[in-house]
Amino acid sequence: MSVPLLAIGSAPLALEPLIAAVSGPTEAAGPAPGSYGAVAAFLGLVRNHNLGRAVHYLEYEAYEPLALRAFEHIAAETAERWPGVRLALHHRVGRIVVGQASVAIAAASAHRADAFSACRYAIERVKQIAPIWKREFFEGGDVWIEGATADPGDQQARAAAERVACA
Amino acid sequence: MSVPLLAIGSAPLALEPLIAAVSGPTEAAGPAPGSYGAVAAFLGLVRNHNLGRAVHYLEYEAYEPLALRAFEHIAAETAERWPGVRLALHHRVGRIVVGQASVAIAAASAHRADAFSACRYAIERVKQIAPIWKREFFEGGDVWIEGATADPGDQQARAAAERVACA
Amino acid sequence: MRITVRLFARLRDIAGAAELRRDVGPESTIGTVWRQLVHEFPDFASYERSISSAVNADYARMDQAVNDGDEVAFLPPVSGG
Amino acid sequence: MRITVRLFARLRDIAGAAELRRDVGPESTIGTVWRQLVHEFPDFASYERSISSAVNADYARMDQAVNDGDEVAFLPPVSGG
Repeated sequence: MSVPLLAIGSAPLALEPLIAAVSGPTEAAGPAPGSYGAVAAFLGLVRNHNLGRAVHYLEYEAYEPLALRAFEHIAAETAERWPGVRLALHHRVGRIVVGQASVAIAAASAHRADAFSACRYAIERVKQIAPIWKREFFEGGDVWIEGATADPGDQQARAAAERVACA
Repeated sequence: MSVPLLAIGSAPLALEPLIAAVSGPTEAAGPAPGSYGAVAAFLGLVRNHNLGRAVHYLEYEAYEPLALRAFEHIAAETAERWPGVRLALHHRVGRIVVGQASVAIAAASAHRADAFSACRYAIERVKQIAPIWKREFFEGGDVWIEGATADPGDQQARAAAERVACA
Repeated sequence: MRITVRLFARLRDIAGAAELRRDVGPESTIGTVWRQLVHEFPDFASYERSISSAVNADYARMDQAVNDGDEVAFLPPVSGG
Repeated sequence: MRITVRLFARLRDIAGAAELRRDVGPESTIGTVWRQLVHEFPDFASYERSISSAVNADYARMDQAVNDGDEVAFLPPVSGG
């Protein structure tokens, strides 16, 4: 069973397949199996509260072809900043109930510092530039959540993500 | 299926049970299910190379009762520094071959910054104070790896771990 | 020339459609299309400073020219993750 | 009084045993036990500045007193993770 490194879809997310994808045997051009000493991973979960509202569920929508390009863009940035890191990034769309995952990320590296930084950087960049939107269905109503203006060329945003990644 | 938050043993490690343990329903005293928005996780893997040597496998040994106390100590430090974070930490002992995991950590939190910091802090502290040793069996010999002098009261070491955790 | 407009999230709600076909004049840019839509849907105006855009599923700037048959997407501030 | 000594990793290899029973004098500390072992196993001397210790599976300092029946552990620099 093998999953793509970058994906967007409506199926529930799990981390194990991403971890296997980044740390397992690689294609001929990649590093030898066993060259990774660390995997850092992240799951974003739907919380039962947001801004004081009792949340029932979220609905995510995406501009899927552009979201995949955004993920490729993020993977390329990560590879440029942390050479040797392999990144997997899956985002779920559709209705996601409290406690379930909306995003899963895994980053494998020879050493843990780069794995942690790359993983953290990736989730920051997803939030900055991926064309994905969530609508929050809470006790008493619903609202589109609007965060960052998506601009992959915004170097200030990219620098902020690197700072937060403790790079 | 439920696993303890802190454990040491010879069985292969997987991350999913730890993630379920930190992010799933909690005991009566804990936070309500669904209060976590982020899980950061870490897997330490046996690498095929170390210091230029071709590694065959590692053998880990531990002073198990003290190692569990060390994990409790690390969990308490984490809870003190990042209130609301729930931590799971499992370490494997015995022979571990290249590509397999020696340590697995998961940290759940309302928000991702604390989850990442707590997870990173925990692995740093494991390396600093847990009474666990690895013997490296490489091409042509074997050697005990000796790292840090284990002193849970060393505040400089603790501060260094917090710094690395980007706290 | 004729283009397809893709709208997402609240922009889609305001317009009442995820996809529109619109005729635009020659030498139009993405910005031209946007201003035409603001005229049609006045509530779009509040996104003036926060909108971003794509052409044929690739990020694009507002001054980029559009061609016949292009798919032009307008992205309100994103909230993935 | 009689104590159990637990040794790990290379200390265990040097001593050729994971566990020793040793008699120690009254008012002995962990440090006393350690010096006795260094006398017995001269190669332990190189750990003088890097050793840490535990009594009855809890971290302890070298000046802590030991009691009859205690389990005293010596921990060379650790390398878990």
